[in-house]
Amino acid sequence: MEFLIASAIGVMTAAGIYLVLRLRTFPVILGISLLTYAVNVFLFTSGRVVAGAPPVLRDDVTTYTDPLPQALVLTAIVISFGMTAVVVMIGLGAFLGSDDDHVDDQPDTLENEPEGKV
Amino acid sequence: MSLFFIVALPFFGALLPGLMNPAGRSACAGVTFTVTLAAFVGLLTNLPAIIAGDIVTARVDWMPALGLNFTLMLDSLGFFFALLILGIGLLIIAYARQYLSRNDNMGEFFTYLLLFQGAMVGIVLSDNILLLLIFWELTSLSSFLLIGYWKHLPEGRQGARMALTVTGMGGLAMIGGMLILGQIVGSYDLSVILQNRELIQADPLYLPALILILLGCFTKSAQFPFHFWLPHAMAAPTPVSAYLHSATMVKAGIFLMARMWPVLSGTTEWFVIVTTAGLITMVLGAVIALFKHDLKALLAFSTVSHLGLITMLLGTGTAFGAMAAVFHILNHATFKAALFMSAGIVDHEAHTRDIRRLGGLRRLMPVTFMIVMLAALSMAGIPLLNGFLSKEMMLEEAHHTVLFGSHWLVPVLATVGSLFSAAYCFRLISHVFFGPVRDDYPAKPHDPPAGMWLPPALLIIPVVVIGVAPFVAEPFVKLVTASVLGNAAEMPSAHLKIWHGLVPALYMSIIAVLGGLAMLFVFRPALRLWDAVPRPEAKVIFEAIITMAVKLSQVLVLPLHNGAFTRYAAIGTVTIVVAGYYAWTTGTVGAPMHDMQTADPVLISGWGMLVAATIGMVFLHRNRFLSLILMGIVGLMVSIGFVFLSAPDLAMTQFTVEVVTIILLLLALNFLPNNTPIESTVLRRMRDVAVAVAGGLASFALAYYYMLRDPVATSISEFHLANSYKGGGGTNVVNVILVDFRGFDTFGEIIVLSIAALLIYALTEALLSGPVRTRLLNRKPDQPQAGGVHPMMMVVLTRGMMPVVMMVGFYIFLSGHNEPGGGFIAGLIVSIGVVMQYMASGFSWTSARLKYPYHGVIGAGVLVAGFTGIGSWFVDKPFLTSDFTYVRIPPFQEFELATAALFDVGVFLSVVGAVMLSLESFSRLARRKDAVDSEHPMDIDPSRSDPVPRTAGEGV
Amino acid sequence: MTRAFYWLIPHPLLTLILAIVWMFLQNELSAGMIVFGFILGIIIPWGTSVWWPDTPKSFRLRKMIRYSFVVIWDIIVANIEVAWIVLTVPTSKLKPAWIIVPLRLKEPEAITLLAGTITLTPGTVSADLSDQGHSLLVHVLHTHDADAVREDIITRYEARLLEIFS
Amino acid sequence: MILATQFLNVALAITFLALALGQVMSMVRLVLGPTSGDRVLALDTMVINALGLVIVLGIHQGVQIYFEVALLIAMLGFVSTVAMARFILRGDIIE
Amino acid sequence: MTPQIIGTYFVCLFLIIGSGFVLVGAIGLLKFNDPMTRLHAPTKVGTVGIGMLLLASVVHSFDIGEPSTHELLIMAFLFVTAPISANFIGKVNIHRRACDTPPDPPLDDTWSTLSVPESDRDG
Amino acid sequence: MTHWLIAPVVLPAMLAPFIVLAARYHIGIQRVFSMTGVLMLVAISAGLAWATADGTIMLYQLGDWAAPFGIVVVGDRLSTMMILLTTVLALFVLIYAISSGWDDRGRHFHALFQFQLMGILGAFLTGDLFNLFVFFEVLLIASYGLMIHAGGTVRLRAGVQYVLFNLIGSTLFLFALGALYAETGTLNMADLANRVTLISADETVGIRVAAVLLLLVFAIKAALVPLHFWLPSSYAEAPAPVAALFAIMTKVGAYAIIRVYTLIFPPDLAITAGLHDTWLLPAALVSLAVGMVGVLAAKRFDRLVAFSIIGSMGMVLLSIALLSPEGIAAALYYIVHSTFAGAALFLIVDLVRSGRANLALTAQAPVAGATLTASLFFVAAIAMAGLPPLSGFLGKLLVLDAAFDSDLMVWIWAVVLGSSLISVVGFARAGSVLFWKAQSVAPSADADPVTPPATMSYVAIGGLVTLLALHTIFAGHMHGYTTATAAQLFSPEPYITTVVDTPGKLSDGKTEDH
Ligand code: NA
Ligand code: NA
Repeated sequence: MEFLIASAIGVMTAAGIYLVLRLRTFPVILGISLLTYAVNVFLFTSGRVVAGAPPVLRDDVTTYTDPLPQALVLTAIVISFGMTAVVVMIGLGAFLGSDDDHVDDQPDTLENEPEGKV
Repeated sequence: MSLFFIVALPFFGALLPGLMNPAGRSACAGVTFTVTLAAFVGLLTNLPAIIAGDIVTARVDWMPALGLNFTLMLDSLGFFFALLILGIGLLIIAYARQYLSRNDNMGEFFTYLLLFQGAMVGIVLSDNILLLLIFWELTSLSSFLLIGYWKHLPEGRQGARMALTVTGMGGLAMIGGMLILGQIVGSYDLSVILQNRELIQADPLYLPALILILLGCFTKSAQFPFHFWLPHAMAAPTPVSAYLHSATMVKAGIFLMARMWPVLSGTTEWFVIVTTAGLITMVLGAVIALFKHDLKALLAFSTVSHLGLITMLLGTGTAFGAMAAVFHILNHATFKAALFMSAGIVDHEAHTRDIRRLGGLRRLMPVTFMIVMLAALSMAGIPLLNGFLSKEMMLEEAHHTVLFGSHWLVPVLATVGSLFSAAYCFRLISHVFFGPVRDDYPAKPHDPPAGMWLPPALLIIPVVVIGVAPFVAEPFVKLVTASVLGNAAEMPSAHLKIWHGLVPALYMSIIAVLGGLAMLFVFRPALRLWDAVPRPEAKVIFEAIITMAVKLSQVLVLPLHNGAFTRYAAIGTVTIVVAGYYAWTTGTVGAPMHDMQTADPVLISGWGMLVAATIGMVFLHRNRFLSLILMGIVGLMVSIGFVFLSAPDLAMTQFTVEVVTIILLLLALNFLPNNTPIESTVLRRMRDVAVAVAGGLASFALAYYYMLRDPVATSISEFHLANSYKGGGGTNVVNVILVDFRGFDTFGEIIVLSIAALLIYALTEALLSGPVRTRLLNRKPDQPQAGGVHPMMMVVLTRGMMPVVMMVGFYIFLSGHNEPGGGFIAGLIVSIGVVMQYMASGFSWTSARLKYPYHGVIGAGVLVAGFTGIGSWFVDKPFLTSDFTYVRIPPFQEFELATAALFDVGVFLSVVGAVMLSLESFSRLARRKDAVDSEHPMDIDPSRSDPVPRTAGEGV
Repeated sequence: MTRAFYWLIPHPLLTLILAIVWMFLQNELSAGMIVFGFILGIIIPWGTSVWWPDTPKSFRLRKMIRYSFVVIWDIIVANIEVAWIVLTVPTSKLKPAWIIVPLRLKEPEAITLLAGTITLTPGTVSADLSDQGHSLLVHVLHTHDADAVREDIITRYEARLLEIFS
Repeated sequence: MILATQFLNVALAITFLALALGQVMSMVRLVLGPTSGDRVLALDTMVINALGLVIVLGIHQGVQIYFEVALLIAMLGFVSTVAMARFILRGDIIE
Repeated sequence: MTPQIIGTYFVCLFLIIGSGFVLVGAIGLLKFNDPMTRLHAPTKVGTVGIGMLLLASVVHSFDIGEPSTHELLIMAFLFVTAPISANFIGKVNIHRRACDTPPDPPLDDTWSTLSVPESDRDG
Repeated sequence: MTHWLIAPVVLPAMLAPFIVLAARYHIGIQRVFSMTGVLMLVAISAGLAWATADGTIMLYQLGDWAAPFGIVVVGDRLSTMMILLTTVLALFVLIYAISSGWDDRGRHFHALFQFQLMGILGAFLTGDLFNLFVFFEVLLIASYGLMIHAGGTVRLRAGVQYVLFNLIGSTLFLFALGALYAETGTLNMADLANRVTLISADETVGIRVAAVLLLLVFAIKAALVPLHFWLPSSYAEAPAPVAALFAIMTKVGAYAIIRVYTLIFPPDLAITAGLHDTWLLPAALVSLAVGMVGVLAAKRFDRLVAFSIIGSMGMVLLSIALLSPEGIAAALYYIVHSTFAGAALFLIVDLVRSGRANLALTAQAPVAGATLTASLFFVAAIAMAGLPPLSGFLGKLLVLDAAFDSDLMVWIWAVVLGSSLISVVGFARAGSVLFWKAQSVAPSADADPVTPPATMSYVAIGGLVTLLALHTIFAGHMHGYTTATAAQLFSPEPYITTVVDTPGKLSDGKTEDH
């Protein structure tokens, strides 16, 4: 089981990195999302990984999975959701202004770029 | 007067000229003069102590831990230099008042001048070498301002930058040297350092320290090979040249060599480096000076030459050499300042400084002529003038100096230097003042007002007096020399006198003068020869070096920082992986603590889906919509994985967040191109694959390693499990951690979400009020649109579901503390319920029915959460301390009332507000000009209209 | 009394449904839950009534319940049929068809209910509505007699719905 | 009882297998397409199958704790399907 | 044969029926070669399949002594939302011309999905 | 119980939503609230710095839970010094933002500004690593909002890169936290310090990787080469007051490195040996070089300043990497200096910008107020380039002095002094082109008359310059304080015992559970 989880993390990380290295904003954002999944699972596995032992207290149960990483991942999911929303919006704003969704600065835009336009 | 005042007066005085600017030019000059005079008088009040051989000190602690303190010391050497600085300063100020034109900002000029003056005085009075360094660099900075004073002249700007660069470089080197010195001795106080000659010279770091310090001195004093900046600094107004390059700035290097003489000199290294540099500079400067046509350039190179002379004298390391150096410093300051000011007068009157366009001024400007002649002859080394005396001493010293094992090298070169020196002096006199009066001067020259010629004239007095009666200066010179020598050498017995007898120096002197005269007669052929020989042009080389440095730095830095995010990310990833790999390989790998758990078939199939969808995303990412679907599957599988691994809360959060994220991305994709073109090369893609695989392997290895091991001590979550019910009142430990144990994290988290929404809103506003707006309003959909904007079935369903969704949301909220759920998930559920309305019934129809300002909801959420936290202050508990109690109201069962629930209400509200504000902002972008606001939630409603038979002609 | 009742509970049916949903959610049947469920069933419609500006005038609950049983039975029976088709009929032999159901129903809710029923009962999927809402487009998975299917829909479902919403 | 439990385990295994196979087949359809409608449909099917997985997991582990998860998937799972379909139909999913 | 054991067998039965339907839904999705026919199988066979699993869950909960019926709520949601998904996917297929174009409606001009205002038609 | 320690977080956190809620259409009211809030923050921070100056460790247990089970906020010399620095900087930046009208060029400036402060102050105060992550995210997301304030395509493009790079950084942070938790089972810094000592020498890879990942996370924030690439364009394109405020953001990274590498992984800890000295020091030297070479290379004024920030961070990190009390003391002194100097320079960039067509380093006609601007630039440039007499020079001396015993001493000295020269040349070039050469350009006839900057703008910049001067004049006191701070960092026992041993809610049961 651990091998499967770890390899899933690895695959998601690799795919995430590959997409982050693409040239357009949209795949890069998807790549970041994949990285987020990967790291959330990683963070989750930093506690005890147990199937069928949710951390909800029951009278006759003594084994629980580690609740703390779950709380941390919850926070992380929420935060990365906010971040994703923001980067999508900023990327969209940049695209709407220039009709170009390259994530790298383009040489031609650098040349005659209007400085610090308000 | 306290030394502090002497140093501080120019600095504080520097504020005055600027303030006095409106009061007029004389007021500016007057206040500057007064300040300088005050400092000068203050200095003189210390004369009795100096004569008595005392050392005046003053000290204030500044950074005692570093050993940098405001420690001042006035001995005869410092007194001598301070006298030159302030005395000549007074004359320069008077001269400048006349020299500067009405277009020049006088307040600015005198401000800079006083800053410079203060820095110079600071150098010569410092008893702490770090403090000295500060003043040292301050002279570089203030001289930068002075040289560049005429900002509109490119030469001025260039000269200023050259001076700053070269002297600044030396200064930086000197920092290193001084710090080493201080580390060797254990103190940065000069008075301590000067006591430790043996310690310093025995230290292995002596040579580096020496070289670094000498770099500072040589650059400042324009010694070969750093001599080139000085002539270019002549672009400054003449008062500046006269001040900086005769008496002050260039002498700073000389001063420091003299100051450090007791501890640094006397070694072979010192001797070879300093003497050689001085000798070369002396000869080279003199030769170049002879062939310069610009009066100030000629004087500048002559200054270079004389500084070389002094340097050489200090380099010999003998007491006599030191005394000769001190004497020549004095003499050079007098005649050179006079010459500079006279050159300025000529320039001022004739409107040119080109020797070739001058001549015959003897009759037109008799007073100036007299001044120049006396000063120049002194410089040439003609007897009965002070220059002769020190030059004799130099030749005498040269005669005894053995360099590189050669007995004749130094004497011959010294004579050659003197010869050329005499030659340019003679050329100066004859080519400018003798010969016929011309009729093509740019302006008709005549003697200037007394205000202008008086200052140089005053300087001629010591030139002549010392020249005739050297014994007048002897006590003073010996007093200063004693300071230079310190404990390192005995005071030489020799006296200052005109006639020493028929010594070799006399012959050398005669050869020099006669040879100089001869040079004047063969000047034209020599000039042709000089012009024919190719020489490196310092300015060109310097500019080339700077340009090259700039180009090089641009080549090094700019392509790397060209905004290529993907490269940044690749470099970052590789760095992280490599650093992690290094940490791994340099550590020891612990053995696994558990066996692997068996993999359930469910897990395997889920894993397969996840991996397939992930890899699918990579291969199909060019189809953006498809990759979004695949991302949905990845998210779904992760959720299911969380369910499998006993994390229902996570699964719910992941799932709902996924839904909202997909909606968000779809809203954005509406504007973006639907496909990503192939742009990167195969090679690049292979690089990316390599980077990605490395990163993937790394995260795999880490996850696998950690999962099979336990923490080094019991996890803190045991406490949470044990006390969740007892202390937090809930059985869902995850929720209790979120709202209680680590409620502070959650507080931050909702703030992140709120900021995200505010940001998205603000950006939408900015876009909709900017140039993008018109484009947005007029944009056409990039693909054909289907009919049916608000499909009836969807509308009916969402209407019907709304109350149920609300109820489920409420349920999830309430049960959160004990079962999976909570405010965050409830918030998302309610938001999705509302979004369903938006999607079904349209933006305007739905907005019209939602009266809640989402800003307010967000704000209220954060405030509710915050005030819940603050509430605990009133029972004297820390922020976010929870409390709960069980209540029983029939017919309800006993239920729990917890402050944590109130906190969760805050979470709920901010989530709803944030999600809705974000989505609303996104969808506002898509409002087109021709969009018709719908009155009804659905575009088909048969109950509103009767059927119209298709065949019937009478239409709607 | 009646006015007071309707003032307090403007949507009694919805209130009832919500109360039942609440009980299901809580997985518990107790006095407290019932009371609380009804309270929610009253409050939530207040807050969400802006979403349904024009609700159907009449609705016959008892007929609706009977209708539900019919549909559930049809779902079970027809599911087996479709499963059989999926498993046994080769793709090449499959005879899909479009059929058009002219609507006598007027209320959006009724039409939605009909369309949902058609989709849930196997073999048919409601795909679209005509642009004025007077015909329903249904896709049939496998039939040799499209008209029979249409007739079936009209008599078996639409007729009942007409009664429910009249 | 032991027999029944064994039966249950076998039945659960079969169910898991069926759900997993269902997922795989849906995934194949998703990748094959060919139309966007097919892909959205495949996603929708996978969401519903996932819901099944959650329920069966609950039976398997004998806990009620996954009810809320299943409820959410059932209630909101169709939202992304609808959103995607709307995207294909109109481009703009909120107009 | 206690009620419990009978219950357990029922659970098994429902599970197996359910998984059968789930499988059939997926097979239909994979097997048919026309988007509209593909739509049939999962939207309802799958639905019923999951319904059976839910039923199994209900019976099982009684079996293990923690009776619960809230699975019925899930079933309700599933049955209410499935037609909407199907409707939308059908619309997508019609809009994208992924299937045979349906015949025109008898009473109205055209189908809602195909009724595109002139201005939008060449978007 | 005193609640002052949490006030720097709670006050802006409550003020911001209040501004959003109540005053979002009234810029005047927003300004009043924002300014009042910042003034109160300055006062509170000063009070806290005063209270901890004698070495007191202040502890605040959020939710009354004892560390390590709950989150604690800790005030020691270092954290209170940093919050005081932040709030003072914020005050002048806010004055500038208001006087220049920047705050009114987009929505929600003041709310975002307060949130930004909350994030930074929280990051300095928290004693919990995951909570540090949360505050990092708060300060980052607020910074995104401020960075793209007022929009504009170029700014948005830069913003995308800034956000994306930081998202990678956040991901890395979570990896590091997961690794740390897996290895130690705790998140509290003091508790971590205790627990890492329990790790045996034959299974160190886990903690080593965690430590190095954490270091890299902070290195990204601190713009350490080669993780600095996000900085130049985002700082250059950000609105001036925002860029000025960002001067403190890189310091958050530096602070975190100091904190983590003195408290949790102190230099004498065997299991993490070789991580900081092998990596950090050379990288810091390269940063310094790259930054200062960038100053020479820059073709635009704003880029030049951005590069100087990278260089100054190189200086800070190099001093930190020495991981000696002297080095940390020097680094802290330099941090204060470079924060004010960098902020002043960015505000000056704005003054220059407002009168010119663009910020290219080419001669353009001088504008109103050029003389005063030029003077301020001269002073700020001197400070940044590390020339006497300002604190940059003293800081440089401190760093060089601290580096005397390092193995890489020659390298350090060579790079510090060499890069200093390069930056001097770069700043001189820029100043001479912008302010001197401009005087040889006649103003074009069709140019719009530019209104000179508001007096309060000059007051803001002048205030920062004055702070630099005070930092110089009272260098002895400041350095004394940073030395004391460093000393406290290098004997962390009081910190650890205060945090871990102070009981909280249900602490009596603690012993039973353990
Ligand atoms: Na698009
Ligand atoms: Na573990």
